[in-house]
Amino acid sequence: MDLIQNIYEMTALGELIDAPGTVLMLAISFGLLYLGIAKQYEPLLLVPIAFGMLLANFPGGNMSVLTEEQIQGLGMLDLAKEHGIMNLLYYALIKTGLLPPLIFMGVGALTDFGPMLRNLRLAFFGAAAQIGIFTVLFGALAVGFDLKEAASLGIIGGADGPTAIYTTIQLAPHLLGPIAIAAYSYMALVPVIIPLIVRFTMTKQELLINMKEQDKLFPNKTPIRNLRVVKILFPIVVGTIVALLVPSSVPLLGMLLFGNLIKEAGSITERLHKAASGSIMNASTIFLGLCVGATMTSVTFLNQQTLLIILGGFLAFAISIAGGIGAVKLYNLLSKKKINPLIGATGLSAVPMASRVANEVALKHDPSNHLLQYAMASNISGVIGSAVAAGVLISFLG
Amino acid sequence: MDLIQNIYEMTALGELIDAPGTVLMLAISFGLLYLGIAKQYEPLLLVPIAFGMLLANFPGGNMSVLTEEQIQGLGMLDLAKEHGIMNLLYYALIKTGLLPPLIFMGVGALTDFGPMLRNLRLAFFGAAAQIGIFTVLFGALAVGFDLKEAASLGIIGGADGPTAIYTTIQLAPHLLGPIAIAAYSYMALVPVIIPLIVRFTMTKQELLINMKEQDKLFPNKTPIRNLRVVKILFPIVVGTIVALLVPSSVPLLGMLLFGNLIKEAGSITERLHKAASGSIMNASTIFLGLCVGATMTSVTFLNQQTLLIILGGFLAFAISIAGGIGAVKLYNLLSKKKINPLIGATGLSAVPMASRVANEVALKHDPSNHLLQYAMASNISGVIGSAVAAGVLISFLG
Amino acid sequence: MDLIQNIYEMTALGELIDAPGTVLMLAISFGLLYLGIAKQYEPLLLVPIAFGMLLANFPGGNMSVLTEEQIQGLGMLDLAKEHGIMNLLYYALIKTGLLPPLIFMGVGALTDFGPMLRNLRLAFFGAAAQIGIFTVLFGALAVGFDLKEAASLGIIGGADGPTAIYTTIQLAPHLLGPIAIAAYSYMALVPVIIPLIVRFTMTKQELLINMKEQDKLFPNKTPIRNLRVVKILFPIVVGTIVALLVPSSVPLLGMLLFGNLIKEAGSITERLHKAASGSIMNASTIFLGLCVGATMTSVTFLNQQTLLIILGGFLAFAISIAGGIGAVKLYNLLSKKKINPLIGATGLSAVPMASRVANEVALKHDPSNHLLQYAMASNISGVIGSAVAAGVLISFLG
Amino acid sequence: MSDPTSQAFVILLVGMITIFSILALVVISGNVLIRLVNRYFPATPVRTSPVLRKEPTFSPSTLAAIVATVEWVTAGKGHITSIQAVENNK
Amino acid sequence: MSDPTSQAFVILLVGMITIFSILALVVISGNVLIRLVNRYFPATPVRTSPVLRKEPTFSPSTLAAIVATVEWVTAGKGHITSIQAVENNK
Amino acid sequence: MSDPTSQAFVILLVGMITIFSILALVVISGNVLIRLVNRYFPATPVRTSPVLRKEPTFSPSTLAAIVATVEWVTAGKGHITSIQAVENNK
Ligand code: NA
Ligand code: NA
Ligand code: NA
Repeated sequence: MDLIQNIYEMTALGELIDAPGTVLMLAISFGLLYLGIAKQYEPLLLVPIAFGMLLANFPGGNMSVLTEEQIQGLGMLDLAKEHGIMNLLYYALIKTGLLPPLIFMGVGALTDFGPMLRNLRLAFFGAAAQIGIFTVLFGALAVGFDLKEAASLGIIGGADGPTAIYTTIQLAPHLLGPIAIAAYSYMALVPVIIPLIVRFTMTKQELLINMKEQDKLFPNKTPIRNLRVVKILFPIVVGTIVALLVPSSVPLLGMLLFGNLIKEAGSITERLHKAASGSIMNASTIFLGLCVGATMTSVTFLNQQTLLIILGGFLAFAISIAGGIGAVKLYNLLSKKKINPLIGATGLSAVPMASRVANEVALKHDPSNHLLQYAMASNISGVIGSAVAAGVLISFLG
Repeated sequence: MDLIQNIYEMTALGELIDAPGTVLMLAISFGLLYLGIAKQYEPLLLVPIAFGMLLANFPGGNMSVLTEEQIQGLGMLDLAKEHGIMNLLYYALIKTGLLPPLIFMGVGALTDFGPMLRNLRLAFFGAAAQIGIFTVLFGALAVGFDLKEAASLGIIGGADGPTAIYTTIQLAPHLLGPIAIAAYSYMALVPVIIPLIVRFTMTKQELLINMKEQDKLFPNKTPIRNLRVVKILFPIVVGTIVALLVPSSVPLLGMLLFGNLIKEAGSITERLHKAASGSIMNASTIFLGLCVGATMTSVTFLNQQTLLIILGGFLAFAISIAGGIGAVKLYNLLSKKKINPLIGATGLSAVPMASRVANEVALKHDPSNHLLQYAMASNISGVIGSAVAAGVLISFLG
Repeated sequence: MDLIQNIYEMTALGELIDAPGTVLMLAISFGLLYLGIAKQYEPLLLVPIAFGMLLANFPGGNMSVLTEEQIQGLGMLDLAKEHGIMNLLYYALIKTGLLPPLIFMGVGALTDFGPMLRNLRLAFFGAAAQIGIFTVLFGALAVGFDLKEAASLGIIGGADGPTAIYTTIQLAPHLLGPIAIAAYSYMALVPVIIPLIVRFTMTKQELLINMKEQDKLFPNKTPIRNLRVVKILFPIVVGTIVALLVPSSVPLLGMLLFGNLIKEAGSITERLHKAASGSIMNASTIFLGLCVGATMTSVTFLNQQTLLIILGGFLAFAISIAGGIGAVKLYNLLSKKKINPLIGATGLSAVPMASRVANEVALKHDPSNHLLQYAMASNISGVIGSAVAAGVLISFLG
Repeated sequence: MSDPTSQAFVILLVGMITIFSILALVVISGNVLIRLVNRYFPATPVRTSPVLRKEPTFSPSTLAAIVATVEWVTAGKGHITSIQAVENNK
Repeated sequence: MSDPTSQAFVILLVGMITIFSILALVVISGNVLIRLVNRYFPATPVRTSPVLRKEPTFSPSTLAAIVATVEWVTAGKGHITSIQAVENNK
Repeated sequence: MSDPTSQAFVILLVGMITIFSILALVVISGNVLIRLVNRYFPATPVRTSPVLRKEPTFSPSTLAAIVATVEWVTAGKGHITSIQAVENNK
């Protein structure tokens, strides 16, 4: 009898029976694994998040992330000893805000600003498509979130994973799990969301606007005679502007532009580029995913807030896309040279998926209307846009 | 005169004369380097361990790991300042229990569960071959180890380096050096130990049992129609079972199965797989090896306990192998379809060396008796077996 | 009005106006980026240093490294929360002295001791060419540096980046920025400095000394029959000697020799070699560069000390080169077999640039006088020489 | 609670029972898994890519066109702008 | 300072104004940059290496000779002794 | 102990003596090493693998058979199950 008691106490069965929510959490993590692996929704993040969630929801495993109140006063060594490696990784790498900037360095090292430089004007629409971030603020306040939580919810509308996570760590770390999942899920759902919003906001005529023909009708772009030099100077110049005007976005944008600089500097910094876009970024992605997943236990996840975040996140996405489309329509009212409003839709970011989807939508209406390279311009600028938005939010509320 | 005094004080010569044991430690580290490089005994671990030992045994170098009592109360920064980078690495990465799970993630990312899935039944013998872990407990208690130390000694019989190190960190960190060396040395000596035990426990007739012929005589395995899907679901299912029943083994097995999942998920998580099996695992191996080596100074290493650990480790290995063989013999008594007891011998793990050796032994007696793929089944399941054993030990004694 | 006030407070414009030195710092970082990218002066270090400097000089970005007094008492988590990720990285990786040894491990993993082993005698001149380190001490004391600062300044004459940084971290961390920049800049300027010193110290006749002909005239070298075994044993033997005599140089030289050992051990430790020379080294270089750059704000950098360090660093380089040349001249007085004094000039290290330059200079005077392989011998030994010098300085003053 | 030796005996029993139970469960659930997969996801014969299923939004030909365009835009740099580039570049 | 909703309104205004300003500056400075580069660094037609300019101390032929010698000395190991090896090994 | 300048003088002396001694020892021990290796491990003429000596347990042909079998079992995935795979996969 004693022996069986011993065995039973060692297992997590007792805890499972006490906390039936855990079973639901397991089901959710299985669902996320299905979405990540079978449906290929942002698998690089959703698979680690889902597995981290799976591991975290067996209490005896010591693999769930505790709140700052629960670990208060512990140094790193004691933290690991008492609460295991997930808390060590979370508090050393995530809570300190380290990994999102490191991942942004990798994103920068993989980003080609070429399409944006070739159609710089379109970058402007990366601003309009951040409107969802701020409008959702009001709704979130109305349903009971406080301002910091509302801002973290709104940033989902920036359609940029590391930015959303970085902002949430600074403003409302207790919501990290649902916000990360909403952000990555909706980014993966961009092939569904953009066509949906487009159907309600764009006319057939607008969908047929052909960017290349407009370029031929109104040729006014400055040709770039030495793209390599421009690409090297661009991150330095942008870095200086951003650092001057929104210093609080520097940890994100500064690292993005540094990553881009060591890419564009070419073979002389190839070693650094390899580390930034390879080992550092990949390891950071693993640890970020596992730790974000490990923050979600039934206590922290199974509540009304999570549902509201899922709903609010969708609204933020939808409003951002509509905002981008609206801005192009406004421009078209004032200009002879027309722009396809799909270029505005891609301004929310979700690079490069949004551009592909916009291109796809355009081709459906006119098989010769390839606007991918134009879409990439506003698409990439949307990354800068939401990082600036994050900087503003953190600067006001952090 | 003063100048010479100055020079003399700077060198480690004085300390060498005061502590003649150091010379012996140098000799041991040279010996380990010889085994690692010339004899190729687990060089990936033994070379860093030996070099860490070499560096640690010159007191002025500040490269030896101190006990927790000696560093008590120091934060990471002060620890590095006062006691050097080896203590920083040891207390940040090893003592926190971080590196063994990270290495296990890499092991999982390199493990193919295919052979085990094709002969699932044989996985059962990975359980029997853990018996050495627990039987050595009694002997260790008898010669004066306390229960935690005895458990750390016993886990050597699990024939799995990261598992042994993880368990020892949790239960008896002061024995980390000798236990790690014993574990890796005996794993390297598997080509000697398995034939030795086989000679005393198996008959010629048993050695000639041909698994493929038995398979033809008694065909009853379910064919696998979609190996890829099974391989993706397997780590998730196993992870859930283990987490439910032995949560304390989750840091090890959870990471192993996560590593395996990102391998089997294919190209969509290729970046994560590359990091887990490449940069993270390799860097972890370097730091683990150097730090384990740096724990061994003449004071901590040159004593009777070390000799008893070397002896007890061998016994644990031997009993585990014999246990696996015995379990197969028992099975053969009850079943018409016979299994070659070498399949039991490989259950202790030491993947994939043990399987190769078992195959080699079988081929010596019958050049057509290729049983490698069968041996791999129990061999891989032995990794799970010893990680579960570690979980039980930590749960009871940790 | 309020809105504009809000925006203005968020920007760094106010701070810029208050601290006009910041504008100069931006100009300096642009200059360093120009040197690093366009002029290819040590781009792997200068580009991250310059970008780190750029990011650090916008106060609101929280990206500049603070002094130990300013962060006193904070643990890692609070440090990151209050002072951002650069301070976290700096205090966790740089201030603890961790990264220079890790980079040295990578340097060792990329170093081939072959040329040195083939001309071991020439290694001796790697000692003479460290004289600049110590002679500059006196000048530095004379202009007002204290002894620790003077030693950090002097070590620039060792012409080895990680060694200079490691020593400065231990002795005078407040001077880290200018010393790192001076060290890497002068290493990049070796193609200018060596010919300059050679012009003032060597005769035409000396420049024409042909090493290969001397080898034919006085053949006395022991042939190496098994280079592979020698190369494996060499780092072990040298490690033992150094650890015994200058234990304080072990963190640097021990890691260098460990890196070399896992290179020479061949395929059995290939995984470790890959990590040491790849992901670990490259990531360390990025973080070292960014953090060193982030230590330089107008307050810490724009002062007389920086100018004196720039000047003193040049003197240290020049004296080291002249010392190496002088030692060869002295040798030539006593020996029939002559050595080209350029071999002495390369003893300061700056591997392998110095060797290439020396070879270039020799070829200019005699197009058949290829002395590259001879130069590499003293060149590599100069790395050991300056690391030993660092050990002596730290042992006396640390 | 008790003397070390009897505690060791309890550990021996609990340990071996647990290991056998876990591996038994692994064997059983593995077999169930194989049968379920055999029934519901039988072999998909010709398949070069290891990925389970493609995002259905893009037809292969369109995808090829997009990839080609992207390569042209980025002057053949291969990886385009973000993590997701990996997805369709295989 | 004020109630959350009006604070949210300020954030909305400041946020969108800032984003528009920053991206406007990015567009403007990008265009200025392109014009400046077009004027002062016009295209360098034939160029295989992505590096801006080579260290002028070495003539290409000498460089080739050095590299060949180094490879001979190091028995074709490729990377020679230090970080700098990368510079001339491209 | 003493004024900085005279301390600097001691450091100069100790430093240069130490560096010379160390490098002298490196030169001497290196030469001894070369002679010892020449005597006890003279050149092993034809050798493509950089590894000193193979684990003697496996004959090369058997090894090839094993490797082939493993590759077959794992459907040519190359790396098999663990770190040790590297050893014989070179
Ligand atoms: Na965005
Ligand atoms: Na085992
Ligand atoms: Na030097």
